[in-house]
Amino acid sequence: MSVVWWLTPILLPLAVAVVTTLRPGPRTSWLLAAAPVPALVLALAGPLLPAPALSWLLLEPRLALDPVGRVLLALTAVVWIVAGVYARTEAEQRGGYVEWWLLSLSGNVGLLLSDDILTFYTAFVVMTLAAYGLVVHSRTVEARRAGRVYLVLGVAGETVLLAGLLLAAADAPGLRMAEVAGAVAGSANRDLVVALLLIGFGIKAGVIGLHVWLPLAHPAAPFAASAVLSGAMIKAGLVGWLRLLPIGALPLPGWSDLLVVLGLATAVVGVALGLTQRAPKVVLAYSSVSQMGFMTLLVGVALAAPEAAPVAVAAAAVYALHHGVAKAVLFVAVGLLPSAGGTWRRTALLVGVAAAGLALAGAPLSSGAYAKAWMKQAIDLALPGTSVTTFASLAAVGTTLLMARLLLLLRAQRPGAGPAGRPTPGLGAWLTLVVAMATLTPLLPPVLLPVLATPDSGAVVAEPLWPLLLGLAIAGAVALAQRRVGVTMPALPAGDLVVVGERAVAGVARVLALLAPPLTAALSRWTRAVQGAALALGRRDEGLDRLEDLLTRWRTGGAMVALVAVALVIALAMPLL
Amino acid sequence: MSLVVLALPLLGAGVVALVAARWRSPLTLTVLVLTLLSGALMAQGVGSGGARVVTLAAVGLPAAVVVEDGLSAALVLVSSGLALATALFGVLHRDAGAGPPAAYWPLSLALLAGLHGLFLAGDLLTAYLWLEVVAVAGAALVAWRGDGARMAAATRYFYAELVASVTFLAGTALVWSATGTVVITDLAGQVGDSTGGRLGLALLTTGLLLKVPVVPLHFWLPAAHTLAPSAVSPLLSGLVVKSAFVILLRTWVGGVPEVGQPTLALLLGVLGAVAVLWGGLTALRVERAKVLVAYSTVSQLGLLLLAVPLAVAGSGEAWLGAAFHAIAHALPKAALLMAVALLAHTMGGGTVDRLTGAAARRPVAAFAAGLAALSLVGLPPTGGFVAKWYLVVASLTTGQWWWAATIVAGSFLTAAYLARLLQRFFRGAGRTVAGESEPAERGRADVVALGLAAAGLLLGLYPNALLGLLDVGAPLGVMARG
Amino acid sequence: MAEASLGSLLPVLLLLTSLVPAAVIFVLPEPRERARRLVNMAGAILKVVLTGVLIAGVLGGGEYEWRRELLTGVDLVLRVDPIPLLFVTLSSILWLTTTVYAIGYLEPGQRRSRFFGFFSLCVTATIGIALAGNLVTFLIFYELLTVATYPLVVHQGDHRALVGGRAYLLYSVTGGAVLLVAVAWLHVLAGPVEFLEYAPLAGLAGEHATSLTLIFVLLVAGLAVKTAVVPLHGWLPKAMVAPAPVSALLHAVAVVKAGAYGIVRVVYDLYGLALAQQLRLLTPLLALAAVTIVYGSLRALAQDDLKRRLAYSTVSQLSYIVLGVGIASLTGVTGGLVHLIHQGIQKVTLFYCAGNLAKQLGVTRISEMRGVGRRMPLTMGAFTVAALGMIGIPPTAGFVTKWHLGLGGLEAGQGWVIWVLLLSSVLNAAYFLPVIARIWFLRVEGERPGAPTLERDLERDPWLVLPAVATGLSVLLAGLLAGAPLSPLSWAASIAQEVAGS
Amino acid sequence: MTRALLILGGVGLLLGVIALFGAPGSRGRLRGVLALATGALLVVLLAAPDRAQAALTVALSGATLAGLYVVAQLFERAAARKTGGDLRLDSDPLRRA
Repeated sequence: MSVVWWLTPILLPLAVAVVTTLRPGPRTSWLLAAAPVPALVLALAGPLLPAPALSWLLLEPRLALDPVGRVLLALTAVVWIVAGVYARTEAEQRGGYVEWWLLSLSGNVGLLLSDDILTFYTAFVVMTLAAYGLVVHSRTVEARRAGRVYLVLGVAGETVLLAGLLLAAADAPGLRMAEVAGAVAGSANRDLVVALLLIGFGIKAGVIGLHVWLPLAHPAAPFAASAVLSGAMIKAGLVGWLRLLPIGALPLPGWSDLLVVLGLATAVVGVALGLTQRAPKVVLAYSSVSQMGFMTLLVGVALAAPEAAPVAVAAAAVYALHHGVAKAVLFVAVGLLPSAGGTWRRTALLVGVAAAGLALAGAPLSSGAYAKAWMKQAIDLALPGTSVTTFASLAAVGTTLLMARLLLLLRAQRPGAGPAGRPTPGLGAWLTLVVAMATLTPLLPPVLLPVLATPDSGAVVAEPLWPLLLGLAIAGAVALAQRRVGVTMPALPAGDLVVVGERAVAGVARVLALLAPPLTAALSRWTRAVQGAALALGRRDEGLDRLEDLLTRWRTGGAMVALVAVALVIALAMPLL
Repeated sequence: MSLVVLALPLLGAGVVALVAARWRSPLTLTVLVLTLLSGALMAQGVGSGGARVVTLAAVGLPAAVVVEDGLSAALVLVSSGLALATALFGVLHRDAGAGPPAAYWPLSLALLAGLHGLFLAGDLLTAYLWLEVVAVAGAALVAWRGDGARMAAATRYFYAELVASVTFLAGTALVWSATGTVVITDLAGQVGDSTGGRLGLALLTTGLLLKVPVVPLHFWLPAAHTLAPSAVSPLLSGLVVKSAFVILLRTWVGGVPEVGQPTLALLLGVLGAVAVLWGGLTALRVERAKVLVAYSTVSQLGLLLLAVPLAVAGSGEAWLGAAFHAIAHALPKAALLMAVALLAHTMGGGTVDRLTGAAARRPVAAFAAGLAALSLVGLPPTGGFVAKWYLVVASLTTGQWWWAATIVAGSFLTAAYLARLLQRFFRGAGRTVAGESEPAERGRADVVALGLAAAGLLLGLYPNALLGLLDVGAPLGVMARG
Repeated sequence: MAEASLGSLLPVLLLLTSLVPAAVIFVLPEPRERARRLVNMAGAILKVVLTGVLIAGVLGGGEYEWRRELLTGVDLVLRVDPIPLLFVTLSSILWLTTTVYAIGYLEPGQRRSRFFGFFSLCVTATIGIALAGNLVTFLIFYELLTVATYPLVVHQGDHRALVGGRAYLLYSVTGGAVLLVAVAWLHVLAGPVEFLEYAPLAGLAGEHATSLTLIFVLLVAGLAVKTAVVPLHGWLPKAMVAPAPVSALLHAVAVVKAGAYGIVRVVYDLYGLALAQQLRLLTPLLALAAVTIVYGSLRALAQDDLKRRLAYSTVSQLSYIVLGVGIASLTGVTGGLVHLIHQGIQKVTLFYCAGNLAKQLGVTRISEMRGVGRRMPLTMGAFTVAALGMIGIPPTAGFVTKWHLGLGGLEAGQGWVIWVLLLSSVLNAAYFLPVIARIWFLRVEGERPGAPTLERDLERDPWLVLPAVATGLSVLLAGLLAGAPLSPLSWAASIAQEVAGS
Repeated sequence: MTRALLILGGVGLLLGVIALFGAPGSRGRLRGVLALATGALLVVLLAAPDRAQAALTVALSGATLAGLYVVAQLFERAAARKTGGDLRLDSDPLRRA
């Protein structure tokens, strides 16, 4: 029974994939939304039954679900269910979209449930590769370019990650996450392993510098896929850090400072780059990058002081929950807006966007406020007296600005620009998501994460107020300036650094192209020479032929007889002399 | 038993010569079968009863000795078997439209008698007599119904054999005067440092080297073996070339190894190595398939000669390797010659290029040629491999690793020129063209060639019987110690 | 003669199950297709059944040895030890699938009697190599394999095939000659040496250290030719002119595996890990393998012809096994041994699919593979799984090998091995992922998204599709069920325990 | 005395070889064969350790050598008939075929 309980969340999507492949069409595409349900049930009900021992499968996989895991699993399930509803249009098209969608889901759920590094790594890789199918679904040139960048960085990330896991596992007594994390703390090449894990998961989490694939992938993918990508999948990077970094074992001042700085930088730069963009989806992508910065910050905080670790980890999980749901709401809304015909549908969507934007900015009583309150708790606990909280609120100002810009961009969009001829999906699922956004973050943590003290009302209402107001004020000022003076933001290409990256890769490829031919030519010349020499024996060679001709002549025969006789006489006479 | 093996073919030759042409081939075949049986009996006798030396003392003449040891028994058995197969081949394969002429039958029996005589010869004088018989019979067989070129080749062959025999006789006489005996085994320790004896040995060896032949005395072989009719060349390439070598081996390894140490052994080794490489190189370049096979014989004989320096240095494996190689080369070489003759007949031309795509046109003969090639190169699991194994082990045990290198180089060259031949068979033989114009031919003669090639393979799979036999009476027994 | 108990007859029977069909098929005239198909399938199935009996027997502690004196002091020995059984199982199963595939692949008029005759001979040689109890028996079957493979490589009979055949022969005969000298020298030095007593040479290290090292160099050089280790790999890409079934079985499993298997036997069962380390033989072996792994992948990157790219990837992947042999730790040994099986099933699948592509769609170049995924979903599905296995993406079999080799390298203190493995998997990704992307995500020219696929009957012939899908599935199962008792991994682990169990 | 005869025999052998290989026509070659035969006989005569055995061996080898001479003549005549005129032996028959 426990096998069914634990394995259905992972295996159901695969079963559904088989069904939808054999019987494509509207009748089976609703299963897309049903597939994540068991995961939600497991998240909410929690590990009622003990994890099964599956000695046959892979290499003794073990499953486990701690409170942090449950929060993230709940987030993942909710986001995948709602996105599933809106993914049906793509699902009915040919091109294997359904299989990649469900495979990614199964990988996403699998990595949250796995408790040993091999199952975790397997699920992580399966999710990454399957998501490629979602990114390139539209088969346009931009989609293929986005897919290529996504894949290159994805494979690089996995390879670096595998190196880290191998090095960690070499010293670890077993393959379980806790054992490996413990071993990393004490191992000789700890810094190398930590660096590798940071980079490996950093690519997935979109840390600044490694984030370039996000702004390309989101606009290219269908909106439901972007929702899932931003809402659930990039959280896998966070999960990896929380589970595998030696959090709580011993303070790692060096690494925690680096992460804190990186987190803040990502948050600020993410917003800055976002402001320069025109396409709503790209803006949202940069907003995701910046929000992930906060979670990176929290991981840094957790590494700073062991005693603050549990709070920081819980805070990070809750922040992920808040951001995931809010971002999903935004992506779905942005996706539905173009095809939203009726005025009240448009206004409802715009109001929803505004609500989510406020939540992200941390408006009082919103999920953002709660998440930020807990974040501040963790920061004050681990790094008392530092100016980290002020920087965090500054970033919140940036987010408010970004959300305001998003609203302006969406209002400017002409309705009816979306793909016509397809029945407009109902808003029901989206509305439930909005409700979930409002309720989940405040309610779920106290139930699931007792470690977090319920924030006092002041922290939730008063403190987040000033960044919000400041942000709105700046937004208003800029909007006025724009209408009168017409100054517009400089437009940066989406994915900024990637253009530089691509040129660099092209350069390397050209150098290789220059270098390779002479190298291979030299080598093949050598092998041909060897073979040539061997075969040269077979070619007609006048010199040898003439010699043989001479040898077989009658007179030379006679001479040779005499010669050999003399040689033999000498050879026999030698010992006598 | 050995006398029966000698008498049967000799008398047979006489009788067949008298009988009318129509009865000659069946009569010869029966004589050959009988000889084979008596050879088998002798081999069985030697195998169980051990080596025997029979001395036929005739008044006034130095004692004539017949050695019935493993080597002679094995060679007698193989030669009678091969002669039978070649005779069968002659009957089955209408070379130029007609079977072998009437003279073929008595001459082949005479040749066989001569060969047996040489294998069994224990003393130099008898050896000289049988050398004469082989010379005359061989040359006559080559010359039958020949055109100008074949007659020239036969004459050159005969004169070369004549010079060899005469020098051998002179050498024998000198050795006889120096040591007082002509029996090879009694020579041991007799020659010492007497100049006459050593001069005699030099002349004697020159004669043998001309007969084997060894490069540079190989001038007569390519023409003789190539232009000889297809029912004769297997005998020449397979057996006749080995007969002189047996005498050489018995003299220098059984008789007077101490005299040959180390300079003469080295000289013979060098001559052998030159033969291996030169034969191989030339075979790579010649145009006609039979010439390629002839030079392959020159190369393989060089390999045989390599065993002399090894055996003289006291390695039992060398004697075994040489003896085994003599046999393991005869069967596949004969098979290859027969197969090439058949293929040339089907493809209408003897040059290597004409044989393109032969695998499709005459698969059984092509397969026999392939199988024979494996033995000649010495690839396992054929008999050639066993011989090569013993020669390499011998050269490594006696520390003369350079002979091992020559053997490996030789087999590499053999692989190269035989691959050149075999590769032609596969060209264009990939796909059967819809209406197959020339249907694949299958003659009974192909089966003879395949049988001989398979015998070469069998030698590789079950070498123990032959190895045991060869070791009986070997100067430095291996099996006893092995 | 060994007493003719069943125990000693099984190994010979195993050989006969492919030797007898070879003889029969040679005689069968070309048009007798049904009879030939029957003989082929019977031989293949019987061999698998016999292997099953052997596995059960060995698990039950049975001893299977057939011995006959061949040369003075040297026996022809066929012994079923754990490592041979591993290789025999791989060969017999893959021979069954490849026979099915070849029956489907070869059309009438392609001289199939000759083809299947030599095909069965090759498998006989492979089984002989696997079961060889001492170096001489190994050498005999090793050379028989060269001889039996040549006619298959030149089967088409056109110029390209002959050039490929000539290159193959040149390398293999040289390798064989070098091996012969080494075996003879070892025989002279150490007398008759058998594989079974796990490192019988250990005692000789004292006074014969230099000659033992030299013999090792010669042995590995002779074997490296067939393992296509750089710089002796030149023949493998050229031999890709052979028909697909030949490339599949011979150049992915039998021929190249014989070399790698030989190295495994020489290092583990002849020299033994302790002696090999004492003579410091393993590090150069590791270096050679590392160079080949990277070089093979680099050259594969530049090939547009699919089979040549697969050939270079074989060159690289084979050296994973040599790498495993070089790493003298328990997990490293397991990694090397298990890759013996994984590389086989993965590469065979790739070659089946390449063959199907060439036969059904006439596609041989990667640039022509746009959107073939939807036109041949089953075959391309198997191709994708196998390609992911080559890269080492979990949960395929390739990942299990990469994990064990990496971990083994660390255990043996050769940390740099990880970077070689990872560089190679990145390179593998670089030349396999674009192919997979091209298969599934690029549209066939002129086809609107969502339009139904062109032809449905491309995968109607079960003889062609079944083997590809079966081996493709086995790649997935060997990875997923790696923990199962009879899985390749646990089998390799138990052998490693014996070989390197410290 | 015997030493002188031995040297004479050796000279005979040498002359025979030179004539056989050097002579352009068949008559020269046949004369070479004769020289060889006599040289060899002389050596055999002198080599025999005692008189009794010498006589018989000389007779026996003499007979064989005479036989060889006759066969040589047969070959020359047959070759002359086939090639129409004196047989040229110098170049390798393979080249002609």
